[in-house]
Amino acid sequence: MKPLWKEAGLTQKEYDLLLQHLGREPNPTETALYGVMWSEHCGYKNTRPLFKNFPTTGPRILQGPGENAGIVDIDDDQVITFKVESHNHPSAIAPFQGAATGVGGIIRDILAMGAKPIGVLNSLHFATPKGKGHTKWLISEVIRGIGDYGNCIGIPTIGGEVRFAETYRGNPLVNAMCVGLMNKSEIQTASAEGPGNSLMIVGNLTGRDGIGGASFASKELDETNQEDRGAVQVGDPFMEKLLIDACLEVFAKDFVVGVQDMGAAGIISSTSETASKAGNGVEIDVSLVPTREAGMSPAEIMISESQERMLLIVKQGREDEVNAIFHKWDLHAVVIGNVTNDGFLRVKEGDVTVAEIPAASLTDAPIICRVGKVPDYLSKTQSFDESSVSLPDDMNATLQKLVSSPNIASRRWVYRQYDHMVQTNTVVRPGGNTGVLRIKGTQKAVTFSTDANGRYCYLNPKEGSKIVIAEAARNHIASGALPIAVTDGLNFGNPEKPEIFYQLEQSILGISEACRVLDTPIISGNASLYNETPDQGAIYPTPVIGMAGLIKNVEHITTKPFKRAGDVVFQVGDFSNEIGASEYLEVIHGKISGDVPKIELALEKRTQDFVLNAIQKSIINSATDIGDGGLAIALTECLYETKFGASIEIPESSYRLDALLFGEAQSRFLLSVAPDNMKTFQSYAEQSNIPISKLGIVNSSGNLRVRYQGESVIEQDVTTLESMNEATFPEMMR
Amino acid sequence: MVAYFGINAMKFGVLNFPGSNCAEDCFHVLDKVVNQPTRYFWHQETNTTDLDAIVVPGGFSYGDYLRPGAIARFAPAMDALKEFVEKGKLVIGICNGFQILTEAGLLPGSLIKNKSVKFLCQDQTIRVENAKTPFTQKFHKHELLMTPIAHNEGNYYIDDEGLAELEAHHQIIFRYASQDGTVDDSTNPNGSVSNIAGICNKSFNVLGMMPHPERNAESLLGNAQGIKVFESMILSFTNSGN
Amino acid sequence: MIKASVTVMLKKAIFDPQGMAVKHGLDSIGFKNIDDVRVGRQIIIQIDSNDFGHAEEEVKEMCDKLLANPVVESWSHTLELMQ
Amino acid sequence: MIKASVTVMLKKAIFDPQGMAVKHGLDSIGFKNIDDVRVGRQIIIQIDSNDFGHAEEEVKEMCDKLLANPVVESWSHTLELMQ
Ligand SMILES: Nc1ncnc2c1ncn2[C@@H]1O[C@H](COP(=O)(O)OP(=O)(O)O)[C@@H](O)[C@H]1O
Ligand SMILES: [Mg+2]
Repeated sequence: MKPLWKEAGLTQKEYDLLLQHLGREPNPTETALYGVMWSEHCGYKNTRPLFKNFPTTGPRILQGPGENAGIVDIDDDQVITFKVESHNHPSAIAPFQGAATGVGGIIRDILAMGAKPIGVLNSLHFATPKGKGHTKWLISEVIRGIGDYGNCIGIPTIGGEVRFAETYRGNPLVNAMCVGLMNKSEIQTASAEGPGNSLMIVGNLTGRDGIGGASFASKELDETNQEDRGAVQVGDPFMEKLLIDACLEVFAKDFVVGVQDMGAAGIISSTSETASKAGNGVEIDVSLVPTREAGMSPAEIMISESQERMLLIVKQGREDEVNAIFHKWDLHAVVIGNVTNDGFLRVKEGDVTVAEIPAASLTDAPIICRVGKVPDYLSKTQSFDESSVSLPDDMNATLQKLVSSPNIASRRWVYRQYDHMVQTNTVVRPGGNTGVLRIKGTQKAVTFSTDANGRYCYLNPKEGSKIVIAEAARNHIASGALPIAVTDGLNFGNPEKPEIFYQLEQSILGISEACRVLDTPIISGNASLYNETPDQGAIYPTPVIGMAGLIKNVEHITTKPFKRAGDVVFQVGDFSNEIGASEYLEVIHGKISGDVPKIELALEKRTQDFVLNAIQKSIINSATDIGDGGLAIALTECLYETKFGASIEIPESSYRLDALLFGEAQSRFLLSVAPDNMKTFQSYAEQSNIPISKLGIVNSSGNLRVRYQGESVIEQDVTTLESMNEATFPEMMR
Repeated sequence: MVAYFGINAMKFGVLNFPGSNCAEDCFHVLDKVVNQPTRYFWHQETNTTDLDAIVVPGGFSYGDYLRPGAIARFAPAMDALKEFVEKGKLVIGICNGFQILTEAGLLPGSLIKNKSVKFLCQDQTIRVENAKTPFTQKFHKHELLMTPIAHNEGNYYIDDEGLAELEAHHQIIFRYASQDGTVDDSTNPNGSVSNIAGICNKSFNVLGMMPHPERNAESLLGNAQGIKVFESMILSFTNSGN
Repeated sequence: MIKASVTVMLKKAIFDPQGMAVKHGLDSIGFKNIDDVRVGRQIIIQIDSNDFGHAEEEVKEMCDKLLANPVVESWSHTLELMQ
Repeated sequence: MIKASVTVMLKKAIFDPQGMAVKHGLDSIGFKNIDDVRVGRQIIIQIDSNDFGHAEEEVKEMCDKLLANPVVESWSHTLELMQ
């Protein structure tokens, strides 16, 4: 028989360390508590050493990683707080419930900061559905789950992404991000201050559901996990809505000194984290915890992941007042223990002590230092010869195919299932460059996005990751916002494999460098490792980047669609001859290969500053970045939902035509400018030393015409392109 | 009657159930956009004497568990609301509010699952069918407005007899339409009988509608056409000599 | 303890979008011989009582008041003793 | 024609928030003696066949493939002949 500590997922080395911490043998309850707290999901054993690279400070950053979410100053005494979180494994086996509880979980992190949640986003990665099978069901259930939770709770889903690649067939990615808004004075911390203060549990009853969720997330998915059913729970958005309303009402009083949501590993994790943060201890009596079922063991109560619960650390003597407020919302708030000054986490069942552990040892999981190894596939993909790819005969057909390909097609089918307008702040809805929320009572707006590009990061973990950050920032710039901070969701395979660890390490280095240059510090994040299946191996390395931006004056909000016939269309940035790693290469030529386009971060930053300044000078009528599918796709996107057309002439060059049309050269934007402002714009570009090209004119023809070297290369009716773009999802999901 | 900014203003109550997540949005429009004195009317409350009109907002009262509006209708505030209606005062139910009013029997018919079986959130053109009500007098007949919808159960059902009665009494207030004003199956987003988006009771002091006029009451959010619903209510209050 | 099983369905005359969606789903995975599908709710209630007569009345009242909307739904129920 | 009645419920070990809310609702309108409520789906399928053995198999397949998610839900069914 396996020793208990092995059952609990600990290694021999970890067990030895545990013995040192305790100075004795642990009892079974203690072993179980260490097991969950030292799992990858709670302990970040593999990733913590790498996080040192992240830039996490800046003049606007009031809180970096380490709290439930980071905090960014947005002036006028207001702050925003946000974080991304994964729920990949639960969503793989119970997509509706898994996705719903993923949304619920990240909302509680934001609530725990003291903020009112004002928006949610999501980043979803699937394989394309084949026929009527499992994948189609999975996609529709995940989306229904996200919608169901967000809609019911009344937080708008203002953005996100859905990306497709075969690599996610057995292991889809479901990441959710939540954003909150509050005044500086309202910030809460996850800290158990003040010995004698009470620990109160609020919200749902504690049940056996979700036991072992944290360690479940730290395993590869295989057949036997299908039995890990306890790890799946049903979300209760109504309860969470009450929890938000009640908590915000309590926070407004001066009763609470610390708050922590109960996510992975429930009570044990929230109590030990708050205790060790404050350098205090806690004593909990499990018999006081309101449970849903009889006969739960102390360990079960401590590690249960029942949803919609929070831990409040309440000033001694204020417990009744706190309870009265919760009662008004049909909830209870129950004292389950108190803060002590001896640094121990002591669990009692009535009078009997069942566990006694130094609190700090639980939250300080032993770090594992690994060494990476360059994966073999890279030498093959990097030596890919672009000249072996022949030019398509018909660029019109190529454009049509791209417009309707799953990664480029309209996502309306998805976001119309999400209430994206509740709270009446959504100025730019899903489908734009970013989700834009006005802030009532001010002139300000904030912008949010999630971005990932698994294929780029697979083909070049470091440079690909830089591009994901740069691309995210471009979306904010195009919206008229200054990018201010980042949250990262690291979705990777099994880090115990050196090739995977290499991807992880390189990706983090790339992210760090890009965030440093673009001045977008990392304020929070999440890591989901072990995204592998026995059949398919590891997923693409997929860092998901959640970004926030700030618009000081709502008049600067800028959107994609062309606004007026006669406006002049400009490309900011240079063309290149690259087609490697592009959407075009995959969709049209069936090749996932080559290197990612070159990115020069200093140029990127200068280009972004230039575009934002031009927008703030009010001389830009529309703006978008040039990304997946290149210039041609960007042009189509500026024409959708308008009655306009455009007549475009691509400047002479020595580059391949497919690279000019569909290549993904970096650091580019597509803008339209009123004729009256053209001179100002051009001279401003010259002053700033930023390359721009005048591409053509917006007209009212309803056609997209592109010419190169005197010849028509694209001539398309916009209505046709738009209906193809809109048809893909409804057809795929029918 | 309350004096507000020097004029006689209409005092609004926004009925707040647990889970009514559009209550704040309605409050914002009433308080900040049309500048009327406004307060929340808590589901446990029963005193409406200070109120001139009540908004039953959208959202998911009691999570919409079981059936939208099913549990909400038993709240103490609902008895008070019925008396309020009997006194002839104005009540508007938006989205979940509409569902609650039908469950409570204050409006005929019922709202069932959308034809598509999916939640639907989008801009939607609606056509004003009756511009002579206290809720629509600032519109003209057949005026088109682009008003967001966001619902799972917005498919209005009433039997043929009930429909004939609604028609006979001009109780159909809004219908789903296309941008050029066509009203037919192709412009019906959710399967509602006769494209119905909003109806009144026989005495025209209770309106229920699925679209959200509070979401298009400010031009920054798209358009401000929805504001006329609230302005109509205020106008009718002023005209009634208050 | 009595277990009441209440089934609430949309009235026959009313088009059932959920039923339609399930029928379509079944059809698309190869079940072609299906004439009609209707989807309703099943509510299982444990009543702390052993008096069937009383339970029967209570369940009727629950259905009329809360569990079903008589405008669009009909309901049926069964009672059984639990151990 | 065979009528299949399928009941899909959340598994016993899984918390059912809907059932909880209905229990509260019933409580608030005066039904105090209720121990537990669970809410599930009832799916009524008309199968164009008179072969019970075959229908039985089909229904099982429908449940496993489409009507229930075995990770969180369990199902039961009855068949009866329709006239
Ligand atoms: N990839 C990452 N980048 C930056 N910060 C991270 C990352 N992963 C985790 N963190 C930070 O580590 C802390 C613990 O994360 P997590 O366990 O996910 O928090 P919670 O339990 O609140 O959900 C948080 O402050 C989080 O922001
Ligand atoms: Mg947390």
